[in-house]
Amino acid sequence: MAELTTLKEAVEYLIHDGDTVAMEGFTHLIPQAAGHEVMRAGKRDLVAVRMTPDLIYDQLIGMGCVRKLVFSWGGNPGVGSLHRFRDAVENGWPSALEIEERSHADLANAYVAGASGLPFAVLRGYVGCDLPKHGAPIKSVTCPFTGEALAAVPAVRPDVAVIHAQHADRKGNVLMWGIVGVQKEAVLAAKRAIVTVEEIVEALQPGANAVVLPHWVIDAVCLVPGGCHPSYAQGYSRRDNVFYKAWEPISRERERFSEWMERHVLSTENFADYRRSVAAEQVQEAAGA
Amino acid sequence: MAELTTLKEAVEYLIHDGDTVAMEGFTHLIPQAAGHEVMRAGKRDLVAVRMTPDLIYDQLIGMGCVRKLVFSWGGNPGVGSLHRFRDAVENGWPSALEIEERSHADLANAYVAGASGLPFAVLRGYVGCDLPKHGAPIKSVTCPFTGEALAAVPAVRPDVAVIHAQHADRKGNVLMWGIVGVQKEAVLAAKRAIVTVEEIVEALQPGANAVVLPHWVIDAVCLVPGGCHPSYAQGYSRRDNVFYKAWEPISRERERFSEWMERHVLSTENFADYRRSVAAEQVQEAAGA
Amino acid sequence: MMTVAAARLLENGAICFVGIGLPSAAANLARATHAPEVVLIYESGPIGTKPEVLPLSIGDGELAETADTVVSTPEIFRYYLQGGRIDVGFLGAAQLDRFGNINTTVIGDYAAPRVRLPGAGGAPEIAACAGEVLIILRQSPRALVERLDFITSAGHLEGGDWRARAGLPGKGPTAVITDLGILRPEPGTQELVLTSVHPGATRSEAEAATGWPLRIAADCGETPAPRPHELAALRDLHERTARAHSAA
Amino acid sequence: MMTVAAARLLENGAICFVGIGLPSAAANLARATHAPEVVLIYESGPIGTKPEVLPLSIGDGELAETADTVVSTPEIFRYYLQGGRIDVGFLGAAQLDRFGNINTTVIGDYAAPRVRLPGAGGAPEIAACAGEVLIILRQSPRALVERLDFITSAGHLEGGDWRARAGLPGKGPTAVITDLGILRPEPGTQELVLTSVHPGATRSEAEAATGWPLRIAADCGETPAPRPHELAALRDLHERTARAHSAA
Repeated sequence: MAELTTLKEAVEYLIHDGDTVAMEGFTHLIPQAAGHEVMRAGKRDLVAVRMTPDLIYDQLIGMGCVRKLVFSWGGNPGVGSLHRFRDAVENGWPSALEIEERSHADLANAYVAGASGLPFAVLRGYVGCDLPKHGAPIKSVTCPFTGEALAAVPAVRPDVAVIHAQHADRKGNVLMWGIVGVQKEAVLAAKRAIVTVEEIVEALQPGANAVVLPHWVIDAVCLVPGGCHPSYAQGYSRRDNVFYKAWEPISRERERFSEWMERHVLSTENFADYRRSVAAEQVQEAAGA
Repeated sequence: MAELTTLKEAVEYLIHDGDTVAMEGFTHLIPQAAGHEVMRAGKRDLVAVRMTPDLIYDQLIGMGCVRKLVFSWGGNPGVGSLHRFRDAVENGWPSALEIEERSHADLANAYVAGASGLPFAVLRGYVGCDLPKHGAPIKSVTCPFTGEALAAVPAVRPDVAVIHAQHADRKGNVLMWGIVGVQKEAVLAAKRAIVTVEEIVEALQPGANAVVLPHWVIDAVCLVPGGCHPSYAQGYSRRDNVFYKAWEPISRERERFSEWMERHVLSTENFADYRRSVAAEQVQEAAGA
Repeated sequence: MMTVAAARLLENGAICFVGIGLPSAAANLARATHAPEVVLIYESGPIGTKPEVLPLSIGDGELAETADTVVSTPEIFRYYLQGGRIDVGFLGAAQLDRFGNINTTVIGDYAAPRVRLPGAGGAPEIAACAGEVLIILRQSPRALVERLDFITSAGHLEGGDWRARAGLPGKGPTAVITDLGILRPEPGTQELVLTSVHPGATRSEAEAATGWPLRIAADCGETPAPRPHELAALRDLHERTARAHSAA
Repeated sequence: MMTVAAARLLENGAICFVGIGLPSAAANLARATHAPEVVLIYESGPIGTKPEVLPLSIGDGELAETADTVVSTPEIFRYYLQGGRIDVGFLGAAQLDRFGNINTTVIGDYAAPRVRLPGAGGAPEIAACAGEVLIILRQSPRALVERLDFITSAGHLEGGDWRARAGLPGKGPTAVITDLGILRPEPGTQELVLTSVHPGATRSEAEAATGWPLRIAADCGETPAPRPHELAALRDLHERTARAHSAA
């Protein structure tokens, strides 16, 4: 049953060290503020599931919060590599990172299976692909009617799902629209759910391709306007492509990354504070340039 | 690729004797006009799939169009029995009717599997239930990860899906809202699709819980206002509960049923004509009473 | 009384998967009285629906118009029911046996039935997956039978720990509400025993209206009489419903 | 030339599942020129999207705002891709072998990679299920290799009738468009051979830029030069894109 609360409280009470956490959002509505709050709270040993790790998991990994990553596409979209992810995989910095690498179709189906209370999903996938040879937990199942062999993949059932949405009402019913990715499935597959939102509204007014999550499948709703930056919220903001590009040099070297995270994330109180901190630095740099 | 056409042409060219046909609509948006057109065209030996056969299949069965019925709940909702269905099952009139009886959860999953290009679906179902002993094609599958035994059911992959929706645009993109049932899955599971609509609009404007089916998954779009009567179209009409109750005495006896169908369905040109015919009789009866 | 007694068993805030007919009446009465926060879900897709009048069918427009959201039928069965999100499944039955197993398929032989009933619908999986199951039906020796002609939806099947051994997620039937009283599974055996008699009915009436030798629980009492506000709410609901459906 | 040549291979009206980057540029160029009715689908969920500018990410807002509809990611992969509704899958690649198999996972050893690439994304199942697959990449001996370090997405795997034997629904790669020319699988062996050389490039350049002994098709010709309207459309697209993304 959803409670309206601060993000700090939600993270403190609902995410525990060692939890399997799915922070979803397919390019759109990525719950970056919640990611920061996990770093501030110093959560450790997380099994982090996400189709596209993106900057949010690059940071979590670089800050040493993650023991194992389950993912299907690990890049900085339109820019290049996720350097903190690569440094962890290639050099074990800041700590060893176990990876379980799957495909988009697999993880999408695995969330569906999780939401459906099934232990596994069946798909036409992985034929000829090397991933099953390298730790992807893919098995085979035979259709009892046709004899066809199909891929079987384990369901994803996170302890906690974390998403960002446009609206919630005061009861905690949540509304999102635009590219909705696997967020509905992630929430319904999870034991607990945290949703940050752009706005609390009196009544939800679902429009085109809207997804409504009833308040009783959600544990915490937290008002965090712009909480998905540098990703975007349709109707509220645009994707900050400049920040995605800026992340490349910030994340490339360990020292600069750590300094940046320390200054802007760990030393700030919340996401609004963080964004002021980053903006102030940009002004400073512009003045210095 | 959707063509705007008459319902008569659509049925003639897209439904063939012996086809597996799924006419879906869960209480709402039942494609009754299309059902009548199939009877007028004298289609035979159909394998008719529908979760809730309702009046539409009671009529198709009574008119001898159906060889086999696949279903999960066969009643006149809120009223009682489907007499033509029962007469066919119990007495083989007007011809023997093979039945394949499943559960709602099964058929819903079976359509999902069909739409997903899978030969079967997995569900937690049928434990302790006698249906598998009586022709329901239920098998078991073991989760390769947990060892759990789950029910496996064959996908539904109709030759033709037939649905009714509120709107289409001129390209044949289709929009429906309200209770949307399994119609999306039925269309995407089928090789061909016919959609009757309340209205052709310039541009679709999807609202709450709208489903949009792109024009290229549909073969024929036919303008048939009120084509789901006695079911209803949210935003256009209300469920005609009086007609559902009136169906009870009409359908109870073979002779009265056959006369009624002959007079109102077979002797009329199209659905508008049919509705005028039924309305005229009601006026007559009211005058006589 | 049956509807009132059934309504009372639904807790405020419970997530309830509602069958059409008697269960729907009881669930909506609960919502109109002590359980305004109950979340009603119908298999046609409406979630958190708040109908002013009782629906005649499982997919009346009223259900969609007053819902928090409407999802597809597959989603209701997959994500909500099978996903373990339902606290209470509220079912009717044509026939019931002493272990709460339900028949809604056929009376007589399946291939040559004496009476062909509508069939399974959503019931087998509601009975399997809901956290617990409430069953509401009128009592008669033809309804509460020694042996079902057909098991559509499993209750406690053979009794005892059968459900746990079969790996079913939900607890199964926890109460059967009839026009004469309330039956509950006896801990251990899971056999339905009479635990409460409605005012005006007697234990022997209940026994006579049961097709198996009905046992009476040691602590069997009388169901508290309907209170004025319950009766008023039920009357209002039925009046609104009658008006709406005759106007259609 | 690479983008123009790739765009030309997309038929008007085709249902195309588009990868980000070069495939997206080519598909949108096709839409701006000879194929206004092409239906573009991105794995993030937009169907029939008509972006004015090229998206930087697979889920830019522009894609949702200009789409006929947006569905969930599971629905895209389950109902549309796996459901057999896609005519053409349009993919990029980091490494490619002679049978059109793709590596987008690692260069070097998986456990201790020399270069860690982003990984599979949607490609393995697009390569498996799309009616046919077009691949676009820049040619070099490090990109077109004798042996992949990792097979992410199967083309014709070991060649010959491997796909049919493996039961894959789609035809697999039918063309590889590079900056130097077009390679197509030779009927029978399914080995990629050079079937067209772009104006300004030569056969020997193409051979030198290929890590296996590239064979030249008997009927290998020259790719028709880009026409003015193609170049204009491509320039417009890139200009609009640059303006939009720098303004962000």
